[in-house]
Amino acid sequence: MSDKAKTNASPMRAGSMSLTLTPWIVAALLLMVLPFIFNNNSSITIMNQMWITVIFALAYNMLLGQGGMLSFGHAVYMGMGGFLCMHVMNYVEDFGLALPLPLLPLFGGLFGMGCAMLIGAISTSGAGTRFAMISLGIGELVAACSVIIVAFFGGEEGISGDRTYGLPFFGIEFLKQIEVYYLISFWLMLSAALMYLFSRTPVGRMANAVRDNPERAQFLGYSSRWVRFYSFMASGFFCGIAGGLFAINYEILTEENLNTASSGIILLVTFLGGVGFFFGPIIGAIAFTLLQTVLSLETELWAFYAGALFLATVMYFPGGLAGLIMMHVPSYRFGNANKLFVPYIKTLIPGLITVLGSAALVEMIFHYRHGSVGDNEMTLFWITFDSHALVPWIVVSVITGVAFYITKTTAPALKEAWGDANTPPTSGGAS
Amino acid sequence: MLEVTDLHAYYGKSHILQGVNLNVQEGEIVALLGRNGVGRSTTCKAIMGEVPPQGSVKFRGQEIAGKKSFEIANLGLGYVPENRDIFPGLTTRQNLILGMKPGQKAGVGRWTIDNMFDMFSNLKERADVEATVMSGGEQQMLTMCRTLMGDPDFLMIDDPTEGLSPQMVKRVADVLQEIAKRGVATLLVEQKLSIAMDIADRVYVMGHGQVQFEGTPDELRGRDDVRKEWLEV
Amino acid sequence: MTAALELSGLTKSFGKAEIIRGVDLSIGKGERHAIIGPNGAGKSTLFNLITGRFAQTAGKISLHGSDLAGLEPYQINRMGLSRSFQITNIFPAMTVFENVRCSLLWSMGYKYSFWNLVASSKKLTDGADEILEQINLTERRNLPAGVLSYAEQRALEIGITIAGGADVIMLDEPTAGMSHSETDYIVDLIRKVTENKTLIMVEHDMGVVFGLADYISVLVYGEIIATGRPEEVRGNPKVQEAYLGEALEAEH
Amino acid sequence: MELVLVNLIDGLVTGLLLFMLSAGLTLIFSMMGVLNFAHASFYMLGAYFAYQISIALGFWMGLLIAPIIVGVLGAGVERYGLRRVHQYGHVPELIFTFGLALLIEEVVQFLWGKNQMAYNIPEILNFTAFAIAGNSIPAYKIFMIFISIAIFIGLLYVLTRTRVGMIIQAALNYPKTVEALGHNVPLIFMGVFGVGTALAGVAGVIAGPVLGTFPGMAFVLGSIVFVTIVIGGLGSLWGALVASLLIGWITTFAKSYNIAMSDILNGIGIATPENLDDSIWRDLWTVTSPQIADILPYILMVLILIFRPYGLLGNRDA
Amino acid sequence: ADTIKVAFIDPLSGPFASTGTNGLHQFEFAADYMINQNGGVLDGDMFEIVAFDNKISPKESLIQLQVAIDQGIRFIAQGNSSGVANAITEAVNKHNKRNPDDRVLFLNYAAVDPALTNDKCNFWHFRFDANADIKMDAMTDSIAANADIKKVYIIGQDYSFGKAVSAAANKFLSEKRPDIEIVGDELHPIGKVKDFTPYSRKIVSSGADAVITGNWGADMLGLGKSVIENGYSGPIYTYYAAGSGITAAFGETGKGVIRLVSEGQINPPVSDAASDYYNAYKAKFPDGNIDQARIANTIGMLAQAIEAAGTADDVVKIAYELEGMTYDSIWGGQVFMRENDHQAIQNMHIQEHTNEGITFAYDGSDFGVRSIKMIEMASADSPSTCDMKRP
Ligand SMILES: Nc1ncnc2c1ncn2[C@@H]1O[C@H](COP(=O)(O)OP(=O)(O)OP(=O)(O)O)[C@@H](O)[C@H]1O
Ligand SMILES: Nc1ncnc2c1ncn2[C@@H]1O[C@H](COP(=O)(O)OP(=O)(O)OP(=O)(O)O)[C@@H](O)[C@H]1O
Ligand SMILES: [Mg+2]
Ligand SMILES: [Mg+2]
Repeated sequence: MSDKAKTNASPMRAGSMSLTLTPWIVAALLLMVLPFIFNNNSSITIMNQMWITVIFALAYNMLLGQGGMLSFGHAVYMGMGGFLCMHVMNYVEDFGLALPLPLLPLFGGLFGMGCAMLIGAISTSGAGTRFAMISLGIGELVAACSVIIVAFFGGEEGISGDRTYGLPFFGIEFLKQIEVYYLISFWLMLSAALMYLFSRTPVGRMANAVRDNPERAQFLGYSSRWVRFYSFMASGFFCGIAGGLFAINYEILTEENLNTASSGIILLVTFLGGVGFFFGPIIGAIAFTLLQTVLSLETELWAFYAGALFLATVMYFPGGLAGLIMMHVPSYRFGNANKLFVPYIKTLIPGLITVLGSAALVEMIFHYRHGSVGDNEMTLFWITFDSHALVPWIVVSVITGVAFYITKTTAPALKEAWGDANTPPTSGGAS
Repeated sequence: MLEVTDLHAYYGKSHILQGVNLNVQEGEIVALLGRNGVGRSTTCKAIMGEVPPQGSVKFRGQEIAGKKSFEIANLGLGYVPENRDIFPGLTTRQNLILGMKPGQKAGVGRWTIDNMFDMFSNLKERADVEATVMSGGEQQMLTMCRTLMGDPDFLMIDDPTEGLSPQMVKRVADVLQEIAKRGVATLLVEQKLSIAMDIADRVYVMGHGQVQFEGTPDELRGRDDVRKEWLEV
Repeated sequence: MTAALELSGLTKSFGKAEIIRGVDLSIGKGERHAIIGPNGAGKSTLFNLITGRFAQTAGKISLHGSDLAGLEPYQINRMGLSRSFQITNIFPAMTVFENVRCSLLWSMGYKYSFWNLVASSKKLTDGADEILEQINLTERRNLPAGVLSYAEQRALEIGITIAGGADVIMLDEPTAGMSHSETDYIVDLIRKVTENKTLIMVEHDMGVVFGLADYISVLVYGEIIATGRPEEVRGNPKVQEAYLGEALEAEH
Repeated sequence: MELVLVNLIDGLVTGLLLFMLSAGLTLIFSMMGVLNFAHASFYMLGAYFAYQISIALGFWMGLLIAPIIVGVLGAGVERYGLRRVHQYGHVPELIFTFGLALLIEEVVQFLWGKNQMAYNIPEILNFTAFAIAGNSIPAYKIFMIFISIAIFIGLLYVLTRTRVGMIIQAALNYPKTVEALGHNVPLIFMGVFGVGTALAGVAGVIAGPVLGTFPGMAFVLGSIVFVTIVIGGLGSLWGALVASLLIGWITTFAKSYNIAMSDILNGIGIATPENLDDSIWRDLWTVTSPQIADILPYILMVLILIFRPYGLLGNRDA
Repeated sequence: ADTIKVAFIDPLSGPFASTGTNGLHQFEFAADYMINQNGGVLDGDMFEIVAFDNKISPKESLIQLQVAIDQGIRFIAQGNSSGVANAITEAVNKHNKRNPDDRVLFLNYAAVDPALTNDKCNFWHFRFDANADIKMDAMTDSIAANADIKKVYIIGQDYSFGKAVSAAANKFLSEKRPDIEIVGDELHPIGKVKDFTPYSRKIVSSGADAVITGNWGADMLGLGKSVIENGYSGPIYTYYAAGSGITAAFGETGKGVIRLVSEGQINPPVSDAASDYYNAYKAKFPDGNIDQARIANTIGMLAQAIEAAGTADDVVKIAYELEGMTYDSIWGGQVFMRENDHQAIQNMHIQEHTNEGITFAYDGSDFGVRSIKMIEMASADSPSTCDMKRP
């Protein structure tokens, strides 16, 4: 039967032993050389932000993707870890405690885990709406406390410190961004590896089982509640680490680290990357940081594009960006990936032009409507023109229209090529 | 009444139905047999439009392949799914009421709620209990009754006797014959060969996603080769 | 010798409806015991009471001599009792292989550990593959369990239940939805894996019941009206009337 | 005493306004089983459309037309967006509404700019209906009360006298099966979503003049609507009403009477620490009820979820 | 000639975008109108305002700050949210300490938390707005002068600024008019209150003759409208109740009730130069308002300091020039940058929300603010706890 052929042709065994090290080594190398490629301070600052978000998102996905628990208040654990680290940092400064800075995130992790234990004790008895709403409620409460309880949270100004007072670590005082970068990278590799391994342990596996069918898991000797609780704790721990790194990187923590907007964003980030794959949140964090930080340098409308991107992602790639990538694995495995190359170029380039053209139109409308009087000049894609003249409008519209038309006409060919590439080479037609 | 020609259906890339041909005449009980996983349920789903069908499905001469399932249902096809799909949060009675077509008035048609309760007294006892807590067998009865409430002219039943006690199996067999008597044609997917052979006018045996045998129950009894090849392990 | 499972004076009411009305039953070690009865008699409810899914209204349940009152299903499972469900209850998004592997974890002593890697345990992998072999699902190994056909899911359900190696196994209509030939196969399988174990089974297929059971209890309206060897029960006129009827002849 | 009466009325108005939003949401929630984060955005759209219409045609036409436009938009969103996402599961749906909320806010800013809109109470309702001990009760508030009650009755009728409620609930779990019984599930979903969003639109039209019409108005409303329906019990209209009123009154009374934490703590026998200013508990001791009034619903929700997981009048977990 | 870039780090998206965008326009206009159209500074160096969207997030602000520094920008302007200002001033201080080669100056044009020029002051931070205490000083002067006011109600947002306003009001009132009874003093959650009615009830029933609030944005509008609607008719003294749509939204209801304290007199215009400035602005941004007069001062003072220092790169030199600078504001009067704490001292105005005598209205309505009282060089001798460390 045809589906037998399919099963046999796929040697990938879900959750199988092939703990291949290659991606990890590549990732480590990349982390090491990236600062040499993007070597100005702002790139490093942005990368620091990215890696912190990566840890946070991975930790979040331990709940969402692996445990099926939707949390609306996860910023709490990262924030709490961060605040504690900030206090420890200040303690180090004030009392000369001999603590090397690189160990600081550990405190954050433990504190994050402690908070998770406390709240998990009441919230993990269910996974559905109840869990989500308790997390929301707690999130709101903690966020509200952050402005009321000034002693710990420092009000809306937050608390700040200076990372350079810790014990020098092999002569490194963490004065420079690059030093912080390597510290963060180290923790990133360590946390990611640990989180990955966690998903392969008995608790990690049972987290999946409980996500799918909590009741049945009970009849296999596992208490769904405890399984959730352990996942929650582990997630809290890594969130706290991310918080600690945040404290080191920014040397300030504020109400923003706890509020529900941050909690919401991490959900979006994780989803954008793809909850179904371990590496999904990594891609999501990178993409979102670029969007938020780099795109917002280019346009005020960045949130508009972000919203549109989220809509497009859920509608067309519910597996997130990681899902999009993984879609190509079968054709690659069949050795058919090359069949896709030409159709992709034929469709995606005009597709890209369509998207950029539409964005250009949006920008032009925006400029036309909201630009100051007399300021008719605008610059898009390194071209400066008059947004009140007719010509640019016609040019952009025509380019966009034509590109759209080409995309539309070449799309069926791509679809066909796609089907073609995903047919196992051995299978003889329909049966 | 129902005429299926060269029906294909896929789940993703797996080609489950590979050209099924069958037909059901007015007032007839036709059984669809085959091994587990051979695609009998998929055939029903494809007819009902729940799985996209390729090929032709004609109901009273009208092409219904490609129609939405509620449109098909409103033409007079009834479908009793194998998974029961009892609606949680609703009582037995509410589940039955949902079986009625939009705009259908209570008491119009061949069946009333009371008929159902008469046929299956268990349901009557549990009329106002949330239906999902009922026993497996009771749920099975409810699923069938729910579809009957819509007063279909043609009924597809997927494994109606599953989980029923021997006595109830007998009862269901009687009900099926009663249904036929009231002029409803039936396509019956059934595991229990004996029942199917007893009440069916004709049988189809499926294998490899196609119909491999067609004939009366008696003909099938006489064909050991068919039974061996397509019905036993 | 203490019985494997002992029920005394067990009752269960949902609101006003009394579903189980005082059941006394003792099932010996190594016995294969079938519970039969009309639909809605309370067989699944009885299972649910024993496995801790519901709390009993009154009465006592003891497993190997220890009282199960107030224990959660997972605690009962750890004491060596495993069950299957009448309405398929598997992990639909996980692969068939993982379904089985998860059911091996606790019994192989992995508990809530986060320092073991499941993949590096040959014992687990081989154990799971062996079960798959037994339930004929090796070919489906890497498919998500949710896409299996109904009967395949039923087989998986049984696989998950027996995988843990519990010594009391409870099966709720294991062959429902299976065709004759598959049923025969499953009966053989059940017989094989319950060698020297206690089996409690609900089943409407009399062929299966009489083929497998050492003892049969008949539950009608929440009461056990007869218990005994198959031939005794078959001959019992009360049972004939309440349950078997002429159906028996029809089956055979 | 008079003040209590005034507070009761104020709380009722706040509660009913909340109800208008949560009624639509609870309808949608029971259908999708998922939080519609864009609900407040439709509320905002209602206010903006009504503002725009009121400039040309006056407040009453705004009240009539704006909700219809919002409802049609909502139905469109269901038809061309949500319906597609629905098949992927709850989380994608939720993200969809999240993204939609972002987008709507941006579009509103794009069209109307970032400032407050001068959307005001219509002249004929801009008078004091009556006064209690010097506290005036504006006529507009009375008007709000009547509208909310009318909505409640209308919805109650639809949900209890028709099969729509049952179909929605059944289709939440087994849409295919419900369809196979002959019900046009997609149409019903679209209709319900449209009606739900239109209700949010009505709330926007009515609340815009009192609570302000600005791009952040959806955000300010935040998650309180979800909290309401969770407290009330998912999918329960009565629950939504009870919870809305409860929240309305709790917050109003907490704001009106300065209950200090120190009084409560002293009351239960804990003495104020000697040097409060140095104590790390200082901030806790000095908390007063108006400070925390708006987070009380969250506390209430967490408590309710712990002790009554399905909310006050709910009977299931969506 | 070079360009001298000023990084404008403020919210351009999200709920506070309106204030941020309006501020940006005023900066761009001031740089263009006052500097670039007059030939720039030094030998024709032009000003350029580079906008960075910080989404009112301290974290984002710090990232954008780093990006700005990397682009070689030496002047950082920010104003919305004292929390952000606090993060930036600390980050700038650390950055300048750790990277002596590319130091930057922080031009705070609107964050009014007194701490920024007291305990948390540093050499790199300059505040061009009057801080909350100074404004309150001016405000209470006006209240104290009004013998009809016997009872005052203080209400504010529950965060540092709201608390600072309350503390200052209490302090100044008890000094200036011990007979005034403070009939209410409370805080409400910031940005969370949807309906202010219960607060208004308390205010009305307390019999207050005046209300003091530090509220801004939607909280200001919500509180103001609700208080008036529920029967209060006395004055509401406040800091931020003009522009960004608030003036239009208050409209007739707020007339004669809303009084705000700010620097810079818009109505009646002080001079032709001021009128020209405003008209030119209007021509460029027809929907815009000049509601932050200090922005012109900020640009003007920076330019003056650069000229005096003879360099646009050595920020230490420029900072020393700014310290103690006296500057003639286009809005009348002088601005003096105090040496000891980098707090600008300038004339304060009590302005009234009205449609009478308004030359320059706000928000496309016919309402605007008119100066009804001026306090010259307000709080010039106010103390500061600042312990400035100079390089
Ligand atoms: N949603 C699905 N996705 C992928 N494959 C499916 C899906 N549903 C069913 N299948 C496969 O299609 C085949 C036919 O399934 P179908 O349910 O029609 O079988 P059946 O003949 O009704 O068997 P049963 O007796 O088990 O009900 C099976 O091999 C099954 O694994
Ligand atoms: N929570 C409940 N509330 C009310 N009645 C219930 C509840 N749970 C079960 N029942 C009723 O108890 C009876 C026994 O149910 P049970 O599932 O034990 O039957 P069963 O013997 O397993 O039947 P079957 O052979 O059909 O599976 C049924 O009539 C059912 O409707
Ligand atoms: Mg089937
Ligand atoms: Mg049962």
